[in-house]
Amino acid sequence: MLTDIIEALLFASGKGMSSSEMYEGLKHSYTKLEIEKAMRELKESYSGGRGIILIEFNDSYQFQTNPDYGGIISDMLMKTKERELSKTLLQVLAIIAYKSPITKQEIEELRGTNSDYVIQMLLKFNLIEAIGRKETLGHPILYATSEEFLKKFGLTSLSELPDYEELLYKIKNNFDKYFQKSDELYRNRVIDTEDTNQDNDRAEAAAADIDCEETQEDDDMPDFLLGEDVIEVD
Amino acid sequence: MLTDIIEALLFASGKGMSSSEMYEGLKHSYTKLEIEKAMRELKESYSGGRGIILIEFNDSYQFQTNPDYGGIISDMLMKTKERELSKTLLQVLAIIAYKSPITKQEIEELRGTNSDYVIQMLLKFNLIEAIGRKETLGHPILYATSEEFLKKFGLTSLSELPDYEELLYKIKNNFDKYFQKSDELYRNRVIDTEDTNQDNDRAEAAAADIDCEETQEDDDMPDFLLGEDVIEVD
Amino acid sequence: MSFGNEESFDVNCDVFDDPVPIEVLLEMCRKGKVDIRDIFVSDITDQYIKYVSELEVKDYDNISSFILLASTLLELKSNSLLPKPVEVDENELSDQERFFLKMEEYKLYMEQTDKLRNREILNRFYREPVFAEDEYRIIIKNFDIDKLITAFSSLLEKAEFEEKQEEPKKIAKERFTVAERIIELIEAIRAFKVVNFFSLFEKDYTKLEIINTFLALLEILKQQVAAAEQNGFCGDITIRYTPLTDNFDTKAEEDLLVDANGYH
Repeated sequence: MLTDIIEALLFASGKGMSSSEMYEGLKHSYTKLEIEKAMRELKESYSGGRGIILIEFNDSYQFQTNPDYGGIISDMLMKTKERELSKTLLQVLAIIAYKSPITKQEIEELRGTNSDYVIQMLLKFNLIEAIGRKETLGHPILYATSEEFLKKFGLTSLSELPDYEELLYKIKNNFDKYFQKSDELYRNRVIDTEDTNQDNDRAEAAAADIDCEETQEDDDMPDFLLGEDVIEVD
Repeated sequence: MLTDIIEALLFASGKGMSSSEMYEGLKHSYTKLEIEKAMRELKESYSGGRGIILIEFNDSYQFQTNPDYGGIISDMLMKTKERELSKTLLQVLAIIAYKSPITKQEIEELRGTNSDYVIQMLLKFNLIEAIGRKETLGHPILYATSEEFLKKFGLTSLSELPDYEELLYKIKNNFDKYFQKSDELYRNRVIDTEDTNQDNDRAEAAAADIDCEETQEDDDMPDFLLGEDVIEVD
Repeated sequence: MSFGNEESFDVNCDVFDDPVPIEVLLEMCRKGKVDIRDIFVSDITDQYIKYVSELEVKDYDNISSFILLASTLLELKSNSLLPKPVEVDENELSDQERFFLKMEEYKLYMEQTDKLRNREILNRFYREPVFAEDEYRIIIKNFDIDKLITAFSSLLEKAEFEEKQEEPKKIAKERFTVAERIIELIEAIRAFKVVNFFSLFEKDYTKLEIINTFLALLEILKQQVAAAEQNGFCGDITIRYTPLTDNFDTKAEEDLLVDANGYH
């Protein structure tokens, strides 16, 4: 049965699997329509109060434990419980989620303070990722939220973010005005993905790049941020 | 619901979990009887043709993918690497192509080195297959190239191999002298196909047979490395 | 089991969790019920400057960003008290307008942060993928009949050469490389389950062969295909197959296939 096969695939995959991947692998035996129908059935049966649920994000599917039992599971299987994200991390995450793709410098301009540490932490937690470089002087890295972000906040896509349309409209029509340097609106940006290594660990690549970027930018930075080193995470 | 909690626990745990571990973690809220009942229910629902099944071993429970879908799962999820056939594999393949049907021991005598691994690889790649057993002491398996071999090399039959007649002539004249032990010409061999299981996965059967054969031959061999000392092909 | 994240969130993030200057300012507006655009007709600027002057100096970089905002506030406030210049470029925003927009935008993000907090899911668990990152299937490509023939011819030539040799000569060359020895050894260990080290040599063994075999044995132990124990000082070494940890296949395949590189 197709639902059984997909159930086995998703279970074995561990990671999220998109319906197009699924289709690609099964197209010799099943039609796209059949696959979609089976996915819906599977999602239906893995829902509600069950211990395993099937979550959907960015048109990908993945099995996950029901968060309702998260407490009891970590009590029994883990040494520690997961803690909430700190306020600062969540704040910057919100900025990136609504304004992405965005560079570190733009985040810093908005926050009025150095944001290396926060960006590194978010990269480390896999909640954001480097998705390319801005086509501007110095080619700074552009960040956006990751699939892990969607999963952590139970979103199937960014458009499910609270007040998404409304905020996007405001950002485009009001707030982008004060950003003299932002020559283009965020959503319509030309992204140069060529020299971002997508295959390697993005977080690490980006983290390493932060250093380089910083050296380049040193000249443009206010004095008090000059030569600012990356803050050590202990 | 207790079955939901256990479902979540087993899923998150990954490894097996015993009912006593389960009991230890849940005893504040549930009785042993209730837990055992829930386990039975869960086992019942994860059975049959489903993609995920709940297996029990040594009083431990574990989710695993249904082995029935093992093939499709590894095809779709396992990464692949492309390689060219190595010189070693090509040589053994050529020996088999030109001299088939041929036994492992004959290949080893020709090459002067243990060829178990190479033969297993060629079987695994489906380029050769066991076509029967030689009517001689120990009934060793006879190998020949497969349909897959012809397809991959773009041949319609073995006689399309370049200079087949000439090469064969050379082989007869050189190798049969060299091959003092070979009592018959290859092409005129009596093949006993009866006890080769053609229905099962040939590669696996043959691979398994290699082990048996080796054990059989052990008595005749002063050392398992016999045949090592002829020539090195390089 | 895998956590939602490879990194658990159990890291002390609170160290850098002090509010940034703009957040302090927005909080003052909220508490004083002052609209952002009325900020310069209120006493928020004074409040903020007082706050900054009383800040405990923990971190100079942090302090400087507070001071920067304070000076911006003072400058904008003093400008707002002066009569406005008559001519302003239509397309250029005034510094004050730019400041308001930024404050308003930040305020919006702060509100969204609270909404995101409500959606945050803790303690999600996923399964590890069945196939590890370093596992792979090998697909053979580029089947070339010429290579097949060349490989075979080289074998033929070698055999003819052997044929011509009247007396078999002692071959000084090592009879096997470490890589070959590893594969042979693994085959032997898998077949016999227990193998003695001394039995791995024939009567005419050379020093190099012992070294190669020993190196091969070390590699096998490292790969956890087998376990070894020595029977007393200078005694034979018993090599025991450990099937549970044997994951040599893919690596050995790779080794065997790698020798394609020398062949063109």
